[in-house]
Amino acid sequence: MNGSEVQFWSFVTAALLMIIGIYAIIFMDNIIKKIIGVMLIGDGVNLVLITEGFKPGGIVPIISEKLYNQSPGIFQEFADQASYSLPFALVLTNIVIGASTLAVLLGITIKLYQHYNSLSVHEIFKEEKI
Amino acid sequence: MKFQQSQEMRNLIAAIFVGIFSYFIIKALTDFDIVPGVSYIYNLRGPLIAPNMITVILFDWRGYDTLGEAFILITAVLTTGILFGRGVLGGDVSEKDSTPIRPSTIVQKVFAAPLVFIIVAFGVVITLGGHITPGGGFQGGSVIATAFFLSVVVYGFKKNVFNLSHNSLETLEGVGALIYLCLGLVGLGLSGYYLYNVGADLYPYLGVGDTATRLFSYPDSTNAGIIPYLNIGIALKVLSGFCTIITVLWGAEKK
Amino acid sequence: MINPVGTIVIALILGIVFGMSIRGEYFNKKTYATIFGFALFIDIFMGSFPYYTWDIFVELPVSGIFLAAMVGLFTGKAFRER
Amino acid sequence: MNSELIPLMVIFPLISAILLNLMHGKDKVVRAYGILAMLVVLVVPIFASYGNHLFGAHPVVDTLPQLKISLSEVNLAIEYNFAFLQKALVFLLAAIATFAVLSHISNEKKVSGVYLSMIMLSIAAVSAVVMANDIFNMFVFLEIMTIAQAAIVIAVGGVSGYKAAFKYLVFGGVAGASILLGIALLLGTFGVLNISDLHNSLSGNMTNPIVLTAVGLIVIGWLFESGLFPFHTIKSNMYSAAKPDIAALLQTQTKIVLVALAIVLLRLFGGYSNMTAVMLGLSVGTLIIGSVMALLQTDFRRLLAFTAVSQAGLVGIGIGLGTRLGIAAGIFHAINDAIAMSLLFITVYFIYERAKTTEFKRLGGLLVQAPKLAFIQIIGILIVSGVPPFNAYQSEFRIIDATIQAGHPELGVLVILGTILTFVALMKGFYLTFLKENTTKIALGKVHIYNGLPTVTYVTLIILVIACVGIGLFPMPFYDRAYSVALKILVGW
Repeated sequence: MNGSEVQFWSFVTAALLMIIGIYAIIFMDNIIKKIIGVMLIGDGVNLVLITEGFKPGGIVPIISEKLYNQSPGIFQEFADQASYSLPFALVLTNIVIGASTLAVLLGITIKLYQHYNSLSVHEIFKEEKI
Repeated sequence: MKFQQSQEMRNLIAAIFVGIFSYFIIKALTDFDIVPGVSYIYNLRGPLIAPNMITVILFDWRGYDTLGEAFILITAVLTTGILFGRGVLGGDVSEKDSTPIRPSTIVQKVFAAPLVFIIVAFGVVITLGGHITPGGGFQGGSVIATAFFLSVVVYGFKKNVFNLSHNSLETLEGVGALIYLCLGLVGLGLSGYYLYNVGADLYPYLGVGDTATRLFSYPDSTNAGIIPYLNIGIALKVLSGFCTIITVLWGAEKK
Repeated sequence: MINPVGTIVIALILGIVFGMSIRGEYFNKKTYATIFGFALFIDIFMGSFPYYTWDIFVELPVSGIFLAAMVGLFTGKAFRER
Repeated sequence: MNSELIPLMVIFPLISAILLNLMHGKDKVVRAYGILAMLVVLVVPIFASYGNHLFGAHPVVDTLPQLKISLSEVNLAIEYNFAFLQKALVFLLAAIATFAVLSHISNEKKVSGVYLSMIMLSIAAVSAVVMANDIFNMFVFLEIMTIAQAAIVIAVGGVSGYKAAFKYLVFGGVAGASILLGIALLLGTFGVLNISDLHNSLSGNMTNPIVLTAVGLIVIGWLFESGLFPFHTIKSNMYSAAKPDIAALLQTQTKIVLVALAIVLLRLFGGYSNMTAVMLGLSVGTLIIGSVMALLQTDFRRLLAFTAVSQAGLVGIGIGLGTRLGIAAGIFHAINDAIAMSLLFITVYFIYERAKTTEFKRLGGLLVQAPKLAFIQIIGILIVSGVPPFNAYQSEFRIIDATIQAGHPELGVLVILGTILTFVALMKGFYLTFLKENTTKIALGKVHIYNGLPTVTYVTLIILVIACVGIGLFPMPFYDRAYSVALKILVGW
């Protein structure tokens, strides 16, 4: 596979991850599975961002000492070769957001399980009126 | 409408929604023409600040986003604390830790304690090398938190290798976040811009001689400014945040 | 971090901070031997990993930060046990 | 133009949040610092001068051919805008938050530092969302706001709070991912994150299908964050599970975020008539469904929660019209309604604190015990229903006017219908609480509702009524500014 094909299939994978996540949130009965769905959607978005940063044939956006000493002051060559680094930084942020949401959701799940002794949505949200 | 009925109707609507959503997502993502955009400028100017572009974006160009990110973690940690009784309205409720100590195999017991040492040291390396190599505060902090998880899993919470109480973890987290906030305030005070990268090359202004300059010579000849210190603050915060979350969730009473 | 010395000092401080919070009861001669063996191996394997090279006296092919953090951990643990 | 006080509106609450958390347990220190911090939070937006703030001091840079961007220059740093609208919204938020914090400090026997720190975090997050001129920064702080609001509800304790917070976080996760995917698509297509730059890039690319998807995704996020139609039950669950004085803060935050995000949407995608049509349609749905649902409730808190949601729909109608008059009236109504609904929530807070319940079947006959409270509440009901001397009248009238000017008089009829339904629902609540004979003889006989109340909260109510009357009598200074904001949105920032 060449670079752009990798990119294409990566996007398709991301879309599938998101769709599976949406499916899990809507149709699964188990709370844990719903939470996994939320996390899958977040991962899908992360994959979209990572793939946007991907550059076919590019290098890691860390300048080496050699490249630095070659062109002090002007880093045209490095910038031409390096992958797009902004999406990677955004992904780091989103990973932490996902981890935080996951922690709180799991905590609430423990509490709900202690109260209802069940993880089924039907059981827990039974009295809820629409 | 009762729950059961509404579920059926909801499922129908939801199926249609999922279909439409899938169509649009796949359609949008499969014909996507990517523009480098500002990333290119970041790559072009970034090497003047520090060699690792991602760290430069995280802590310099968009350092304020990272501040927000750190605070999401703090919010989540506090929220987990609230869930298990710390700071609820009407006084704290403390749940007793009733988790049994799990029996571990001899291999786990012999190797866990040495591994904890090595993982912590490795986490420190990743944190401090964050602006030159892949790594940084988040990664280093998570690695150190892994050591904590490992010792909790092997030795149980009460007798784990680290003797970190909930309060000391909270303090560590507060210190980490305050380092970040106050370094930002330094920039605000000196230049008028919050999170201004203050650490310009200080050594020429110190008036030290030639020997001293060689003694302090910096291998990559750029100056990362406050970025390493921000990394340290973030590392402290992330590691204590994750440790607090695992502490709280581990202590949840089983019924 | 302006220079390798600064990094090593900070690694030492962080090591001491974490070492202060480590309980002593799991450590005996065997574990210390394991730690030293592992640490030496990893240290040489990492080489000058975060590229802070110690070039004042002699070019050492080990990671100074890792070594400093290890020393800090042991120092902190010793402090705590005293 | 760089104003140094602008970041402090976010940074100071964040510092206070950490300090309050560290102080948790030391009762007197928390009380003293809480009051002090709220004073600073109130004062900073007043003294901050208008302008922009660049984080990290990275100014605008000329673009290069390799960027493939059609702009002549792009912003590198995160930028904050601070103008009259931002000042008004941040000050409104700070004021309502001050009331919430003071009510917590003066009413609870043991003050919770963690709880106050959560309130601080939500203040900081909403202020950041209001001021941010960077779409990703806005997303990050929206996530902080979501988790902090969930924490505020969780802190009340009880399973209903957990359930509300669970739903809120699950849907919040999906909505956040949806916004982020929209941002990712925009970033991939145009390569910039700054809203002004995106606005300039977008102006020539209105038919790009990827942009259309991004619009849809961000609109979904907007609907969730402002509690409009498909998500109305989630928000109303949150309001009714929280303590009523904090619910006042929560609904204020929702309306502020509604306005802030809608302005971003209009600035970026104002050219898409389909988007405003969707916004308008769902807002109308929210108004009608919210007020009908409010009529059906058997609990005063839930009734108010649905009323708050339906009023958010009213704000959405104004903004969704997409005309100058509509946007101005919508923004104006958001401010007015946040004040008025806070007033109602705080009156219900009194009942909740004394009777420990707000269910209608256990309440009744409170008029004898609390005549002043009844008087204030009836004023609040009149304000929310849009009766002339008060502020909501001025804005609701202008929304109806805008619907007619925009050529949709039928929407005006719907707005009037919704307002009437709201009035009926609120009057039902008032009747069942104050006028109906108390059959259950719940312990209210001994407790005098008004007499036992702390003066702080009482003064809060008076201040809110005065604010409502003041804006109602002199609406023009506010409305004119809102109108100029609307002009700026439509013509260019």
